[in-house]
Amino acid sequence: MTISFFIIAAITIVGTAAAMSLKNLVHCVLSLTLGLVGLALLFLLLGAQFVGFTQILVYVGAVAILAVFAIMMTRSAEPMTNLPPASFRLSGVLIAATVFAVLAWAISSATRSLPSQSSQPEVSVNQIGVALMHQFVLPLEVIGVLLTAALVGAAILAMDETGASR
Amino acid sequence: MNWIVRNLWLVPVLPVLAAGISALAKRKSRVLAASLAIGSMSLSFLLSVWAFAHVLALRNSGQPSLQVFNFRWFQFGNEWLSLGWMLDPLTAVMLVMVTFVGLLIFIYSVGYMEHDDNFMRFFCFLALFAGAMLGVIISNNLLLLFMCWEIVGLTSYLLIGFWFSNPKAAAAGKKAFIVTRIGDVLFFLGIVWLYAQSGTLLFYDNGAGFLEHSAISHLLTQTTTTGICVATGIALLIFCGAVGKSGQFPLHVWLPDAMEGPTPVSALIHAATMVAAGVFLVARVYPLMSAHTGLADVITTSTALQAVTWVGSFTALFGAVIAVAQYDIKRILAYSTVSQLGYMMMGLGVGGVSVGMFHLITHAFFKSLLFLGAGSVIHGCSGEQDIRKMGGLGKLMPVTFVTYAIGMLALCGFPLFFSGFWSKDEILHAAHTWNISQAPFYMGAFAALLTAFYMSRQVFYVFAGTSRLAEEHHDHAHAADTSSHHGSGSPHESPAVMTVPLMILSAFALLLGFLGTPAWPWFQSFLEDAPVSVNFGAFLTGGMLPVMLSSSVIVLLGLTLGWWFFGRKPIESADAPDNFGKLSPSIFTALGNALYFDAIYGATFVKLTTLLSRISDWLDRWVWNGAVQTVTYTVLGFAHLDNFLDTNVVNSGFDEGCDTVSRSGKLLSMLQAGRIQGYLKIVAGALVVFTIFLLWKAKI
Amino acid sequence: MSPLSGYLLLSALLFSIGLAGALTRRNAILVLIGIELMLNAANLNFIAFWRYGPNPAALTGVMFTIFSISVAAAEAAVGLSIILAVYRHSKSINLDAMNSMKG
Amino acid sequence: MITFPWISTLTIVPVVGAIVLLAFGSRNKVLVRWIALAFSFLALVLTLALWHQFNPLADGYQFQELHAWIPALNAEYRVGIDGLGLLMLLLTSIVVPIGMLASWQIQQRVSLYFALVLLLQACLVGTFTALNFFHWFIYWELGLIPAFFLIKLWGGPKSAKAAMQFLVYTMVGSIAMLMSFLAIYLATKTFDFTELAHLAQSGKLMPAVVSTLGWHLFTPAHTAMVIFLGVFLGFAVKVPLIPFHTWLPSAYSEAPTGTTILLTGAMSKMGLYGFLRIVLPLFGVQMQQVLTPLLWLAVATVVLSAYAALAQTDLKRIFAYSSINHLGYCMLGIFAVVKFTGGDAALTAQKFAAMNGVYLQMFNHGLTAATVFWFIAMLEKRSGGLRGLNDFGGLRKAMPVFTGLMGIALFSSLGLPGLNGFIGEFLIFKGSFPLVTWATASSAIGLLLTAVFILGVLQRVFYGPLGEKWVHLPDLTLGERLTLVPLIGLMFALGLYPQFILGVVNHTAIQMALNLRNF
Repeated sequence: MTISFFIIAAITIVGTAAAMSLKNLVHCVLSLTLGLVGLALLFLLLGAQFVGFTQILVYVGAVAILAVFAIMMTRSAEPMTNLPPASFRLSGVLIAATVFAVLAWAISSATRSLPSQSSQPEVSVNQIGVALMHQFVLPLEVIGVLLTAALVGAAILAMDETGASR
Repeated sequence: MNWIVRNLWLVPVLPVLAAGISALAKRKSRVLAASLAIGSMSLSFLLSVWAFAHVLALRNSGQPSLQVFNFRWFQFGNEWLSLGWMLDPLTAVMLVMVTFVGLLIFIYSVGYMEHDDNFMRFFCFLALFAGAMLGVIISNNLLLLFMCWEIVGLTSYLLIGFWFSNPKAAAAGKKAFIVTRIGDVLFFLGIVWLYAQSGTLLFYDNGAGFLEHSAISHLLTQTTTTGICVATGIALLIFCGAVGKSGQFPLHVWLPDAMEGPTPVSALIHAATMVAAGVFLVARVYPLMSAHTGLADVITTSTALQAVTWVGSFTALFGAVIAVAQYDIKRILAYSTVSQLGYMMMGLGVGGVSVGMFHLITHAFFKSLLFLGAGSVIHGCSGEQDIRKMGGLGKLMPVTFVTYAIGMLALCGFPLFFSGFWSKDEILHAAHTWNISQAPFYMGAFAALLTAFYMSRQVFYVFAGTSRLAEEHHDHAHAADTSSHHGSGSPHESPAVMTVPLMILSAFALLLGFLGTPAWPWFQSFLEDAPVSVNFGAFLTGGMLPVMLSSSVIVLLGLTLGWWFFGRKPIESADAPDNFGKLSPSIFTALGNALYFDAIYGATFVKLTTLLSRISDWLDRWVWNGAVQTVTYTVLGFAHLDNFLDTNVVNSGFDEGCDTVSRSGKLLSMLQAGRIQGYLKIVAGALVVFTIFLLWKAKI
Repeated sequence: MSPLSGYLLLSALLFSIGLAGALTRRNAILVLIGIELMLNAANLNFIAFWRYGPNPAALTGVMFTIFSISVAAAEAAVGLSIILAVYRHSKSINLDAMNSMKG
Repeated sequence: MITFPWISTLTIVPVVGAIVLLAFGSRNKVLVRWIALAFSFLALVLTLALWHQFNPLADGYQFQELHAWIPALNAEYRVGIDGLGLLMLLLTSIVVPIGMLASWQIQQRVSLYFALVLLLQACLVGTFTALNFFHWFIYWELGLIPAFFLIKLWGGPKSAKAAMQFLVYTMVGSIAMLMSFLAIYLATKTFDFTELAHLAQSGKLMPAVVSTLGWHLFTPAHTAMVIFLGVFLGFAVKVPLIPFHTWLPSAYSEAPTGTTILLTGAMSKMGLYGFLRIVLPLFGVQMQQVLTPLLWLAVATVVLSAYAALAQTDLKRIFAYSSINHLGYCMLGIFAVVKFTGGDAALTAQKFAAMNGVYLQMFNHGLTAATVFWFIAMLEKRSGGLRGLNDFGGLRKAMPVFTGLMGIALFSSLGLPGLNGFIGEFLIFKGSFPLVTWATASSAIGLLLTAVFILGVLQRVFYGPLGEKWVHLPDLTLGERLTLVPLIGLMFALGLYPQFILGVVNHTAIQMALNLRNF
């Protein structure tokens, strides 16, 4: 377990925790992007460079920005006025903590049977491209259709009602 | 089969016809009623005399004196029930006696009842009674006899209760009918049993009748499961009928109460004819009664006849004993009749038909004479019946006194001249020669003594001494006898229409005895169908003389005793105690109340019947009805139970079910509260549960 | 503790942080971000198992992650446009207000 | 061969009368009554015509009519009469006019009352002439309905309860009977009385019934006995026998007197007729097996009802118990006839006597009881509804003719010779004495008790001092006397010459008794 893993992990955790708990939404999104970058680094650490860079492209580049747009358009940038009641927030955190505890317990009890392949598998984008075109061609097509549908749906949904109606 | 036998049915039918016409007649005329009754009675009397003459002629010409005429009544199954009538010496004698005495009494009662407003109804019932009585006499079929027997019972009920507004008379009538009905029911069972055994109820049917030898011998051979010979059983049952009708010992209680009826009724029915019907019945079925399995020649009386003798002798004694202590003039005569009937039964038992019947005939005359005499006494004393309130009538009513004295002497059996002596002597003689036991003879003799005693007591009370007829007596109007109110206060002689019958009857009371004296026993031979011859030696033979002497001594002793107690110094005031009674007051009062038999019967049988009736009524109301009620209530109970179950269990159960469903529905809908995070939490919860479950599963 | 269990623990932690965020915040956008985060945790898992799995050459893990990322992106786009439509309609993106689907 | 359907017309005439009355409505009460009377007289004329044409010596049934009705069920409409049937028809056609005359003073719903009476007559005629169980049972049940309403609507204070008890009691009995007959029908597929009688005589009836029922827990004898008891219960309730009679006193005393006349005169004879027509030929063997208990029932009916009559104070209840007593004698006669005598000629002759006695007693009791209740009705009318024994006293002074005629009727019911009551009782006693000696001897007590309670009535109502409030009681009117004369005349005629009836019914009695003989 390398020291770098611990540093990146810490960064990701701090970023995500801050994203979830800050009052100002913009700050949340920014800390979220930090977390996501941490994640990408983890992918790289694990040897999946292509995935790491996709992560940065998609999440950091697009999703975060999209979130900021959404925040701006819904005028929820001003600081949060009233927080939800303590009991509500507490129950949420509590349930999340139980979920984490159960998962951790599951992971720790299952370590014996987990495979421990320590060698770094070499994977190149070429292999990924070939796999996409051969083995995973159907999912690729489906993803294409899905993305276009999402694109059209998002556009219609976000379109200004009044324009369409005139 | 000459005219009279074929038309003998006219004798009973004429009076019945007269009764019918007077009942239906619209106009209430006394003359019509009286003339109809007396006319029909005299016609019957003439026919009876003709029949008597016919029988005499037959006897003289040696032909069988029994003639029968049967006819078919109705058919059931393949056999016909046939009825009929017969003419034989017994019938002839009874016919003449009944019609003659009846005629005299009819004439007498015209005078006696002249002031009574129900005059017509009285004569209608009297005529009906005479018809029924004559029917009993001539019938040749036990069933026809029983039918007329019951109608006789009905008319006696109607006549006793003639003055129905007087509750005592109504009760007496009812009592008479019921007590005689007890005897009649047993008689009826006897008839039915006889019919079952012998197949016919005809007395004589040229060989097939049940009184004829073949049927009798058949009956003798049969014995019931309990061992009594059938002939005896039937005879005893028939005798029960006679006991009921003739007022013998157990069923005698109705006769004294029957004195509530008008005096002519008592004379006709309760002295001469009806009560004699019982004796006549025993005489009529004598062949059956006397049938016994013993050797024909030895006169060993059959058990039935022994029973008749014992009952008869006991009743004779019993009646005489009670008569001594009576105060009502008619009750004395009633008990005397009970006693005399006991004599007749004893005569039949020990001596056979002729002995019993001779006494019956003579008794009919002098007893009706006495009753009519008593009637004229009551008529004279305007309704007074208590001998203590009379006295000194001998001088005031000479004719009644003389005739009454003759009747009294005949009844006591005063030696030689009076008919009672000869007939009673026959019975005592027969009792004396009875080979079973001498007890009846002694009881008969003692009864004769008592008879002389109480009759002399009565005569001295009524006719001797000074008149105790106190003045206040006049306003004390006896409810029933208000008819005889005359202007003059003191008692007086009755009118001719009443005294003439008295004289005729007294003549007969004297002369009739000579018909059956031992010297010239014409009457007995007439009945026995035996040739008759005058022989004065008969007195000496067969112990006849000592019996005659002893009975005369007894009678004289009785009379002197009577004179000693009552003739010497008759009581002065009405409420003075009876001279004889003073000797032993307690016994005297007991006898006065007829040894409390009425009270005994009342306490036992009457109470038992009312108790049983109350039980059966209770049984009806509670037990059977109770069963039905319980059934209905159980059914109703089930109905309510079912209703309860239905409403509470089934119905509410279903409602509960619906409520729970709707409540749980409401509960579940709370989950869809619209808060998205709520859903997410639930999903997270589910995730946690599942992972735990999976891990748990994996670990095992 | 093997490196794989470390990554797994990390992804579990990230997943529960995303869940906590989704459960506690009332702003729809932030809930969306939380969900995005949970998706990323899952991707981390894929890659970790791919890396330490028995047959890394099969590329399944990587392929799966790629597809998952593209789907997540599509989902984020549609989600945000829905939020905009809701905002335009009810002027508020407070999650409690959106309960018209209540039972 | 087209012969005039006498019996069907006789059944229909009262029904037509009822319809005419109902249609007529109750505008004019007097006219309604006369029309009703006219119809019942028409029925009487028809019955007399039947009586005239009836051939007393012919065997079997006469004036027969046979029409298919429900071929599937083998239920034909078959009617016919023999001596017994004719006698009962005559009785009904005499009793119904008396019943009508006795209810002359009914005021409310007059047309309905008389319509129901006529319907009841139709059912009675039907019951006495039907020869097929199917429509016999219909008449039997139908008869209950008019009787129920007659008691209920015009009865006394507690008439509803009495009517209900009457209906339910008889209904239970009839259901038991129906069950048994269904069992028989299952086995023999026929409802016809004559066929069933032949089967029973040849001894094939009961085995067939037992085999079809196939009750395993009962032996064949017990099954047959159960069937018999079902039918017996149906008729025992109707006659009635002692344990099943509690409906009778309350029904008779609560019903209007006109209806009581119908009940006691004709309806009580349905039970006896049922015994003679159905139970005797079909269940002879079973009856012989349980003869002693049956005899105990008959003796109990005779004696207990007589005792109960003594304890009553209401005139109607006294004569209700008295009719139970008289019917008890008929039951004694019937059970005596059943006794097995193995063809002994003498005893068979006794059976003929007993059977004739039962017929005569049925007719005489019907006539006498109807007349007595009619007198009670007249007494009730005069005294304004009073009929207790203690309410009257010394009426003879006020109403001599009434007392005379009622006296005759009472003495006839007492069984005085010379009147009609005696001959019937004599024949029953003569017939049953040799057959069932102990039963006959013990029921002789009944004769004595009848005398006691009837004389009790005479003494407490007619004799004794006249109560002051009855001084001005009106005696019989000419109309009443005219109607009573034929009845009293009939009593005397039958008493003196019973061959009028015996001539007609004797042959039937022989046939019935013989039919029992050969097993």
